[in-house]
Amino acid sequence: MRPELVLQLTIDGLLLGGVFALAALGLNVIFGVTRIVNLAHGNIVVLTALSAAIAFQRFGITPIEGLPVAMVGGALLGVIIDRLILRRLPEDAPTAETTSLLLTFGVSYFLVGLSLAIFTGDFRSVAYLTGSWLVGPLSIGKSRFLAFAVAIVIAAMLGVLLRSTKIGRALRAASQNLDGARACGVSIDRMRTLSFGLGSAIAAAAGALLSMIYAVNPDSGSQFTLIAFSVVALGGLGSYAGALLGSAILGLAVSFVGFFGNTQLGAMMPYVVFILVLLFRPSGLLGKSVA
Amino acid sequence: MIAKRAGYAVLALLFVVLLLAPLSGNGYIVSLCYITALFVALAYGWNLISGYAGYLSFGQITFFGIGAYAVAIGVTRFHLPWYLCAALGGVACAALAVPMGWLMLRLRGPFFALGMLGLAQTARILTNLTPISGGSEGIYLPPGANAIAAYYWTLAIMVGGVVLTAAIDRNAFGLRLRALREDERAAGTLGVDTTRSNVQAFVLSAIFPALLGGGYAWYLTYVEPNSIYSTEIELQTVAMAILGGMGTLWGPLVGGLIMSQVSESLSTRFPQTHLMIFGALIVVLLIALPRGIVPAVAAFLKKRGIA
Amino acid sequence: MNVTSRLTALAVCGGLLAGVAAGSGRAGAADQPPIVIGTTISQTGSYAEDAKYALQGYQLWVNQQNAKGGLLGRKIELKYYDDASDPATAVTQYQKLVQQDKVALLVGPYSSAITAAVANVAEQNKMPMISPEVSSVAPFKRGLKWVFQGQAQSTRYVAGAIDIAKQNGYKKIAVTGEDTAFPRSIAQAIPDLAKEAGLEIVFNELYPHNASDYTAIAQKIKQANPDAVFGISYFPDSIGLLRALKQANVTPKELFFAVGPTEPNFGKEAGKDADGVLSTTNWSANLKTADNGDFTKAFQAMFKSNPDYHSAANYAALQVLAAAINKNKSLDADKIREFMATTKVPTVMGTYEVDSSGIQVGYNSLTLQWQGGSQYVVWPASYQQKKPQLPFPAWTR
Amino acid sequence: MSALLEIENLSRSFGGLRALSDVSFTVGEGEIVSVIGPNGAGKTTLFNVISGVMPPSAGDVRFNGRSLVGMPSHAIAEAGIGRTYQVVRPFVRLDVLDNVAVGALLHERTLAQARKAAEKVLAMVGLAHLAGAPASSLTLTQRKRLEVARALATRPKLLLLDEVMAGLNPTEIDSMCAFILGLREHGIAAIGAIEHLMRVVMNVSQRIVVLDFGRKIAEGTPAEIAAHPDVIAAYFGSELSVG
Repeated sequence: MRPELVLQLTIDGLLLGGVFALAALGLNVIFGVTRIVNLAHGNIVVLTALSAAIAFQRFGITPIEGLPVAMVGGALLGVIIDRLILRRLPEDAPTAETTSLLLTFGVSYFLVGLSLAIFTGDFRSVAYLTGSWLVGPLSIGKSRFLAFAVAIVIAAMLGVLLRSTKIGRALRAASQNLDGARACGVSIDRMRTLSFGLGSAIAAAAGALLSMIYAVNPDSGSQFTLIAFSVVALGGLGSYAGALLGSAILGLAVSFVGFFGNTQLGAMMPYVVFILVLLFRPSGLLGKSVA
Repeated sequence: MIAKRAGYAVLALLFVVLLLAPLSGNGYIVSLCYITALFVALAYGWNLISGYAGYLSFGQITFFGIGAYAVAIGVTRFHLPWYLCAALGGVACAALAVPMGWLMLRLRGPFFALGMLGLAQTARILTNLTPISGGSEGIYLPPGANAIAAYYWTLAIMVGGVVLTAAIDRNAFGLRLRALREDERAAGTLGVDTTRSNVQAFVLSAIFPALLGGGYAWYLTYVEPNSIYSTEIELQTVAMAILGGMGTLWGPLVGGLIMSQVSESLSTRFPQTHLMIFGALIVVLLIALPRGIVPAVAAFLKKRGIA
Repeated sequence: MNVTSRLTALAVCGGLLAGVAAGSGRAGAADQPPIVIGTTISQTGSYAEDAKYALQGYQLWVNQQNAKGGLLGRKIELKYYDDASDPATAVTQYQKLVQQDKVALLVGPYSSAITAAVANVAEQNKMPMISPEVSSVAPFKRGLKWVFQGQAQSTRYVAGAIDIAKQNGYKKIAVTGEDTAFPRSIAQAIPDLAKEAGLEIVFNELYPHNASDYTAIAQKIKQANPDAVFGISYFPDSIGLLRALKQANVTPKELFFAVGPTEPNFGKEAGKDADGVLSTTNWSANLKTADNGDFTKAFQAMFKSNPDYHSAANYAALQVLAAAINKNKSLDADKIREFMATTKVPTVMGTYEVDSSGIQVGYNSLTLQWQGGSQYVVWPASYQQKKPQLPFPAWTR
Repeated sequence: MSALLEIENLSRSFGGLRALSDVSFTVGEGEIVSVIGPNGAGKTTLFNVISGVMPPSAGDVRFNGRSLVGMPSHAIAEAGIGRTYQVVRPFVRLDVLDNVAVGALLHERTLAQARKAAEKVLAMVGLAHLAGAPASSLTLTQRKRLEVARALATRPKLLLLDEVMAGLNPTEIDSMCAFILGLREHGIAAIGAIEHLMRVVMNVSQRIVVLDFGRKIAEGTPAEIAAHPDVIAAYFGSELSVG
């Protein structure tokens, strides 16, 4: 086996991991604080990707230029979903988890329908930064590299935000111990809304960047949700370094298994790794154990 | 008391109508009844693991797929009668569900739900890769008047679902499951073998989709991984059981009857926007009646002193 | 949104009741009720993208024919439901069309998988049905009597790409594609065709439906170092594969994607990278087939876009149906079936002709190439609009 | 003859924190032992380990001479150890009778038989009149009783009572004391974990084990404990001043 091939597969895997990480970071923020698996997460990614494609094709706005607008839009959507829908959920302890899961399932259906009504069922993508830099025998995809870099920047910014700001500390408190945080005067309601806004803004950023890598249509959302959740489970809840590590492992698994085994087995990796990790290390690689 | 009697009368009438529906000779009515019975029966199966044992599953379609392939392969490759293959598929899934349940039930809450979803995706890809399944080309079954036989098969399983659930409502196993759903740790301390009861529920709940998948293959006359391991079928089933009322005897029936009609009407009347409306409907109903329709109606009747 | 969704839900419930009430009072207005033709179309779900073009083909023909006075002096109405790309839903809807809506005639839905399921409805009700969107021959090999293939067989899709490789002396071919029924039926035909042409298959692996990534496939193809890459792909995976090949800097001399790039959208989504890509169609605007010029012009006028081969095949299916009705001067199912099974009919697709199993033998495939932002027929030579430009240009063009 | 329950060098740590450290003591048949110690002394961890909710980090628990380590909690219940939880959590969507019937199922085959057995237990704890009520409608006192009833329904030889007195008023405490003393007549041994309420401890227990920061600092009869200098320093001092 030639070393440059292994290196190339490693680069491919890591860059793919960057793509996975983008989809996962926002979900991690939301799940960490609210313990809600937002099944509509992938739909927000796709909705933004489709908007980015239209913005590029109609008005020549590149996804990078549109990134701030996309993030504001995503944040708004997240806040709306929380305030208008999830907030209405009666605090009925035994079924709250199930009901919230089902609510986001309804929201996800709705967003698929909405995207279909706006964008039709066409697959769209942005033909921008599609090439790669050639370094000797190696090739590094431009848009993937960008997605990878943005994922790391977002993870780092989240780290700083959570550690060094007042809001961040409140968010962390809320994600670690709801009752404790409430006792310390943190408004859980506000933290929930904030986490939905923040998480959805990141999902929107992911969508804008992914539009340069994949062609998506309104039905593509659930794939991103599932991959994002695999990454979160693998890396550990609430751990942003874990999310990066988890996506890197998944990316490498898809890349190497796909190459040396079979692409179909490679495509199975996110699910298989997800189940195995949960069975043998339920708290994820870097997560704290959940009582 | 009056309400209860009225309820049983409606049920009896419904059953007679369903039983006699094929006599109309109208293929559309048979199809509609088939789809309704299919989803109601699927919802009863799902209700056992998710409603009674409290483990929300998004992956029961795995067993549905295995059942469908049991019939497709058995009929075309081994020339066995389809119902025998469907029954064998049920037995195979029951056996498979024991180790699978033992493993998967160690996951909790959303992890179990999405773990099962991942399992279904894995099963789909593995089916693609297995030569005997015909891979992505699928398997064509002999065409003919299969719908009526598949319908009665499905109807029988649906009735079986009602009877089994009614029995569980009244027996020791059911009480153990309900205790587990409320508080697994406390139930364990009270002597409930949590793993065993959960695995039993998982196995029972796997048999339903397995048997139904067999009928589905016969009904459709064509199986192919993407339309058999269908996330859509899975999620619709879940939505129906939840809207009717999880962990209740009549929830799957009521939810399935209502939702399959609503979903059908929506898709024919609003081809462009029906998904949006369906999604909104789920959200609104969940907010208004978080425990589902059946418990809400029961509470309403109780308040009025009717039941 | 919450309040509105509550209102929407209420409106829906009201609407349903109103619809039921209205439905009963509609019939019997004219002395000659319209001839209703029933079908389903995947307006949502995984087939939605291509199915749209298919529906437009039906709609255009119905419009044109009504402008000419309809059939047998009656207007024509197309009744269609969204089958959501789900075969079981489609079966119910075909039953509804037959039993409830009492449609006079059926035409096929989109995709092989759905046709395979609804064929049984046509068979049981003894209603002849041309299915223009089934290119796999497998469904016909189980003895269907009432269903006919209205699309070119899938094995013919690659003939041009193979011939072009042979003419240019490209020896080594890499084959990949989506592992679903239709691409697989094409991919399976390639080894034999390649052998006949003296070409060598150096790589052959399919990726799953909804594949999350194509990087590994691109790397494998790169390692196999082929002269030509054949991707048997739909639209989204054509884009995904194209980008992955570009990013991995795979540089084949011939790049062929079976059907994805045929869609006019491909140029928009792929940008400059589209140039040089070969693809297959079963129809082109410059075919000298029956009414082809009119068809293209009318299509552009009605939908403000160009038709693709799905539109043409669906249009052609109704051309054959109309020929059958006009010939027999009736809607008699047996006579129409007999006509469809035995008669050659000139259509926009070519000459409709089926063998004893109902498999299409008259229609053929053409090979297209994107050149300067548009597609041109490059094969066969008899229909050539432009000469194929080969080899495929370097990515750093 | 060996004791009913033997706890030997039992330890349990969470991360770096040792919640239970090298604890040993025994309980004889029909004996009532109190484990006392301030909040966080390790009483609940001790119960969790004995009842199989969590495994010990080191040490052994033997019941009738058989080691319980590694057994799932339902098997421990089957062996004859019942327990209540400090934070009472009835199965809220079941009625009171069925809450108890869950425990009775351990020895009864059918639901009807289990319900009949549960009725008897409910009569014992004075909740018979509430059998049909939803568990969610009970008051705290009633929930405490229900918790005990559920555990009794498993027909234990040893009952682990985690803070059953907490939150009760003096009359209720007296009747609970009488109830616990009555257990002896049924041949049931008990370990009660109690934080305060020295009066109760002194009256009810035959022996007392004192835990502090996960260690056993004393063991003996009520009289011995009351005179133990370490206990007075670590525990009674504050208790007496609080009153």
